[in-house]
Amino acid sequence: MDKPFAITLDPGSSLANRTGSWRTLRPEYIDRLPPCNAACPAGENIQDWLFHAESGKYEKAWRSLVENNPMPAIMGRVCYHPCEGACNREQVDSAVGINSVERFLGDEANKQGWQFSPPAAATGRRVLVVGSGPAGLSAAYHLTRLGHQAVIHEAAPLAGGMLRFGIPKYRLPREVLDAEIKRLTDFGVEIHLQSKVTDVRKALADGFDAVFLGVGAHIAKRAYIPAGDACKVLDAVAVLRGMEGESTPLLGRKVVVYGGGNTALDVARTAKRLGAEEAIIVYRRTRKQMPAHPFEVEEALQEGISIKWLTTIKEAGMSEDGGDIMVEKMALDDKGFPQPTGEFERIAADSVVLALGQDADLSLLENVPGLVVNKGLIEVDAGMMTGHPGVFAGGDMAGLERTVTVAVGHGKLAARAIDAWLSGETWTPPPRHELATFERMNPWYYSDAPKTVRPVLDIIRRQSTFDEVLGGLDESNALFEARRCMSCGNCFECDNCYGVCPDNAVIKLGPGKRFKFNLDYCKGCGICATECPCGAIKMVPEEN
Amino acid sequence: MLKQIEGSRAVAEAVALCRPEVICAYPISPQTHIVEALGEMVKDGSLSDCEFINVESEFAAMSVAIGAAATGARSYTATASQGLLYMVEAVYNASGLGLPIVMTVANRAIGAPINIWNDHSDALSQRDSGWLQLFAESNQEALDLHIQAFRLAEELSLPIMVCMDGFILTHAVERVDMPTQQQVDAYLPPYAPRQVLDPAEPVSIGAMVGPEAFMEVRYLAHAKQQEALTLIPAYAAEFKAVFGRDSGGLLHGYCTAGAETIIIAMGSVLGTIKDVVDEMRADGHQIGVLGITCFRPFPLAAVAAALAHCKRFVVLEKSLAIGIGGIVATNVRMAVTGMGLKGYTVIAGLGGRAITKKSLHAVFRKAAMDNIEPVTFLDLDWKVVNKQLEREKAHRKSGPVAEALLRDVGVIGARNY
Amino acid sequence: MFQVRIHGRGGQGVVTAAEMLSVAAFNEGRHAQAFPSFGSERTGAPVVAFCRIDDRAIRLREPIMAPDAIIIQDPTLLHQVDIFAGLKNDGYILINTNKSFAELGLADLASAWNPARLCTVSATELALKHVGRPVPNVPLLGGFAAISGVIQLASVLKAIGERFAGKLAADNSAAATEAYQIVRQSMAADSEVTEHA
Amino acid sequence: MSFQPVKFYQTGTFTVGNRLLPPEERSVQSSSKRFNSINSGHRACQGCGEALGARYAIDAAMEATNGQLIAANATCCLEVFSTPYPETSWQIPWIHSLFGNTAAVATGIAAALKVKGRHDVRVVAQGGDGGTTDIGFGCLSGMFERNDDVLYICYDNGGYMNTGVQRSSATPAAARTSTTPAVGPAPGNVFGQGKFLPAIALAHDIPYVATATVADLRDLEAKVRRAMEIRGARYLHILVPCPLGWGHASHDTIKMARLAKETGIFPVFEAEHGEIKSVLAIRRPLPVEDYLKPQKRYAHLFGQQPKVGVIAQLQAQADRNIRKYKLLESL
Repeated sequence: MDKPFAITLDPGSSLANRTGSWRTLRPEYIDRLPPCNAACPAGENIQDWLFHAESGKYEKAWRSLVENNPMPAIMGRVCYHPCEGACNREQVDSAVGINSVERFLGDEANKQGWQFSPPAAATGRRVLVVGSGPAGLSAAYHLTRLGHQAVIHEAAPLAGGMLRFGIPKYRLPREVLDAEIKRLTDFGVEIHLQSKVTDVRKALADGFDAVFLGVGAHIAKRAYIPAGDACKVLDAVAVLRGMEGESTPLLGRKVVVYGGGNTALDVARTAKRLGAEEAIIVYRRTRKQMPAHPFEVEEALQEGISIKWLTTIKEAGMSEDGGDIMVEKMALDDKGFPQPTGEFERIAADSVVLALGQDADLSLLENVPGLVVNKGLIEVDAGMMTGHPGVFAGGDMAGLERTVTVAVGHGKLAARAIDAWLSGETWTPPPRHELATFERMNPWYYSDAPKTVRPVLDIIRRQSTFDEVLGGLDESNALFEARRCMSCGNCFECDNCYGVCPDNAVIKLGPGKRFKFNLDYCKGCGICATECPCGAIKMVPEEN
Repeated sequence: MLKQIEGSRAVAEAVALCRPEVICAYPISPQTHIVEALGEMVKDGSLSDCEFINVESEFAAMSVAIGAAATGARSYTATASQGLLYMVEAVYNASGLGLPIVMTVANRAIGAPINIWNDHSDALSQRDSGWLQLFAESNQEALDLHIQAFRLAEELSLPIMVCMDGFILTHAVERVDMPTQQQVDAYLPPYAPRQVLDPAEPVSIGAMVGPEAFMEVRYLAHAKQQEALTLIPAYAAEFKAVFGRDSGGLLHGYCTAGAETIIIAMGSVLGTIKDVVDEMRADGHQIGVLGITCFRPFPLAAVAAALAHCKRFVVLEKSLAIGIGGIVATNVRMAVTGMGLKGYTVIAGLGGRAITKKSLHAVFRKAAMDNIEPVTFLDLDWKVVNKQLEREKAHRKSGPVAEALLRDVGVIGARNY
Repeated sequence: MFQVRIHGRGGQGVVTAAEMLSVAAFNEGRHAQAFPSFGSERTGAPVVAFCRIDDRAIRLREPIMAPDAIIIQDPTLLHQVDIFAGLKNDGYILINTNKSFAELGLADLASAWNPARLCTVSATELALKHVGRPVPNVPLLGGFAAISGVIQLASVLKAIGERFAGKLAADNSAAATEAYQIVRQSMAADSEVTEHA
Repeated sequence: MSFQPVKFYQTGTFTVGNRLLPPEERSVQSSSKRFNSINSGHRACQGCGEALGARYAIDAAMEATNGQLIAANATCCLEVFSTPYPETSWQIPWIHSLFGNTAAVATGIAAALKVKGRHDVRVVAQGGDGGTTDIGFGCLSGMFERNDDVLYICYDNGGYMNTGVQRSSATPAAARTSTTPAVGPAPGNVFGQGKFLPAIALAHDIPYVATATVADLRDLEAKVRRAMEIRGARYLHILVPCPLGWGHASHDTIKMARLAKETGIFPVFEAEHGEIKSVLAIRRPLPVEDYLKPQKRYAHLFGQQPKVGVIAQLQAQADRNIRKYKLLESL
């Protein structure tokens, strides 16, 4: 139309006015390290696999998961999930049930028969992996992905190491263990059972380009307890391993377990399931000081295990009528150390099981030059390499933090280091983003959704059978749980920045492509940064 | 068709013939009969495709008209006096935005003191508002001017006030020739707006214009009104062709040929003046009349030409620019600058004071002998005025003026006979 | 030009009367101008309306100060306002009353004018009789046609027909017609009186 | 209603978009095809709440009317920063007439559209709190009373910000403005009866009255959508914080609106034919201090010796809202 001069204007013509020149602060999209990822000993990218799980893409989620950890079904049961301890959601309502979702994905993979994506092109390099525990399996898996031939030698008749011989069925059903090991062998991991490696140097000589040691720690620590014949004294390792043999160990009607770690609890709970009327744990410190995980202590107590804190065993089965032990009460001194009180007591006991920790069997390492052993542990560098070039180690034999997850992490780390070493480089860990702390978040945008409680097996069956105690999530509540993730520190395309910009200065790039700022018009008000739920936008000063 | 009807009714019927689409009504004397009549026509369906809106103030009336006109609807309203002043902000806005609204102003005095009777103070207060202003001499001309006004306004994209004397015309029942719908349709094409609010072609109307362009906007409004000076006579000529009547135009001369004295005035008083002039001519006076129909734009050249051969002019006006004198006179004087004419201003009929032949005879005869003040107040009661002036000299607290004067003249004195 | 001034009170149809008078004249092909005394008078207050009748276009806009006829719709106004002001020497007066000028105490005053042009008619009673409402204005128009002869009764009746519909028109016509006859008769009577004097 | 929590616990209903939502449940603002009715390049302050509120509301109205929309705009910040010659930010047919007549101008537009049979084209009028609650109130009330087919949107930032932060009848008690400075024995704005226009609109019994804030986008959009389903006079009152006038950081604009709602200072509700149908319940109840402290216009309450009395009065006002509108329970 032939418009009147000046008072009537063409639509949208203000685009000619570049208000970006007003800006003194510039918004930038950043990625921060989610606390769950940071806390995972196995270095899982938890947020990433939850992201896929949120939209019901379980296989995609599982594949993301197994890039770092080949055993989700096992992890989802036996991991003590430090990720959940670090989860920012704890400060909104309760931590995301990461472990339960992981288990759901693992079980789903077994149900659907998903296989690993094919490995990289074969390099022709062969790596000897000693031991088929979590560290060994993990190392072998990652080496295989990288195109190397991983060959596991396992002394025992069955693969799995402590997964099989240390963890009771009621926590890790064997069909789950077997399924995930089978997937690994299907993937190309060689496992030679009942073939104990006795000499590492020899092995290196027979055409292996590198070695990873993951023999674990199977030798029970002993403590001197004067004992008579009336009372059996056994060790936890033997008892738990015995559970995998043809005949289960004979512990009698009254069982005393000595120690305060998870193993002590495993034994006590096993004893109960074997039919013991009484299973008593004797521990010289307080409940607070127990190394065992509180939730396991709780479960044990539920199952009727009794625990004597601040108590030591003085002697076993020495009295005339036998079948008992003598214990002494302890008291904490001002430094918090237990001191004898001189108060004694006798407790009926058919057997005493010592669960005082384990040592690694390092006999196969004799006369390997450069290799340093310190307090029963092999010293390794940041890449898990021992003092002897090409010999790497991980798992219980290489550290005091002895959990399945740590072992899996060692295996992965070692595999990457071995890969680098094989190509004449030294492995350096990738740079880490700054941590996505809760203060950087805007939790308003997350609606309230408390953690889903996993079903727990009823108490009677827990005391009598080895059925799995903790149930899994079904699809609906696994999805629910996954969607509780707040995606700390990383854009999840909620469109907030795009929506809240008063100057339409945010460009939406489409699904999966995130956003970018239109600096021609962004005035730098910072609303986008303040209103970003997960703290993925940072305001930085404009250089002049 | 000839009809003997009230002026308000005549205007209402003429407006209806122009097919208005939005009419805003707010009551104020003496305009009320016009919108009452239109409201009735819309309600009984005789005026269809028209929204009649009872608004809550004159300010709203003009604002509704602005919105409607900007959306391409032919819009009309009517007001007077205080009502016009109350809508002033919107009055300026309508012309500033170039919206062709037609508004009847039933001329009435402005208070205080409150006064419902006729004079031209209300319309003339808006002489610089950017609106065109046409003044009707009779009811016939009033209704004719409305028909021309819609066409002019829409052609120029400028609003127009059609001014008619309150009561004297609005309430007078006399003969008018009411055109037919066919005639009006032949003369007045449908409204084709220069700018319109339409989702199909979005524009922003009413931008903030700074120093860099404001003067240009204002000049263009001025240029538009200059353009109107040629359009108005042209449309009046076309009107005559269609309706067979002389109506509108810029000026109407009467007995100006060979006149030494020319009386200049606007509106209905011209009739009385013409009767007086006839009688004075009969007595041998060389006197004539110049009626100004178009006050805005002010036809400077036409006025100068009309006065080219006289010796003196007398502007008789129903308005007072307090502190200087006449408003119309000031405009006329600008037109005759340098022509060496004697000019007199006669302020008459303020607040409905009757303008009688008797008084006009007297003042015109004196003027013809150059025997009046440059600014003369017709039929002013000097006795009362002087009394009040003395009173005010005498006492600081002399009290309210209007009430004092009424006491002095006696209430009956406020009557018209 | 013939100029009429009508006096009455707000609500008595004074303005309507002036308007209908102008319409009657218009119906005779003449020019007429009717207008009220521009005021804000309310019901009951004294009201004045005017009507000019001429054979050529009327330009004059001043109030009527020297009327040719005065119609008084309400005798109670007689002593309140200067009601006969400006009436021409040969002017007409028509008053709505059942009394005579003498009875109204206007004898002296009436002597200033031609007695043949002074008349009273009880218009309110006629209105009540025919229309059923005390509206004297229409019958008075019939009376005015009779006394002045400025307009024909037919024109008045036509104006009534244009103003009112159906029965109301008929009733008002009847009232106007009877008023017309009454005035005619009394005028005839007066002329006899003068002849035999 | 579609802004009721959908079962996406990660972001629930609170973010602008959500990749997990079905398209029909997504907000207008999350769409890359949104209208941007008020375009980039406008001259609003950094972090302007009014610019945000206007785009939220008008985009939603455009969506609801398939782009068949005409807007009348009162004189206000929005008008000045959006249409300085030679540029306009508006992408829709838009007219600015005066400060106090916007409702009437909109009535005129609606009347013209009705006469021309354009029932598909709808009309919105918009203005600031001054142009709505003060100088434009007469025309607005007239529009309500006649029930003209107009949606009037008031962007309430509690003062005449355009002219330099003077007091309006919507300025909250105790707030500092240029005409209610923080000096003397009773600093800041008076504690009057208040003039809460939504309540006055309710008294007109018009078909639809609602309040909203720029902190609850989905709620705001749903209300615009609802309003556009209705014919007749409708009123939407949107709280739009003003960094300049309130004296808060430019990045806290939305946060301020959220705090106003969560403290009960500003009740968010929806009413039809004079009857309140629903309220947006307070989600995380907070004391008014949390809202007042970040704003310089209340700084005088938190000096050496905090004005506990005044703060208590403001808390009482918030508590009254919470009781009156049942803000702790969703209807």
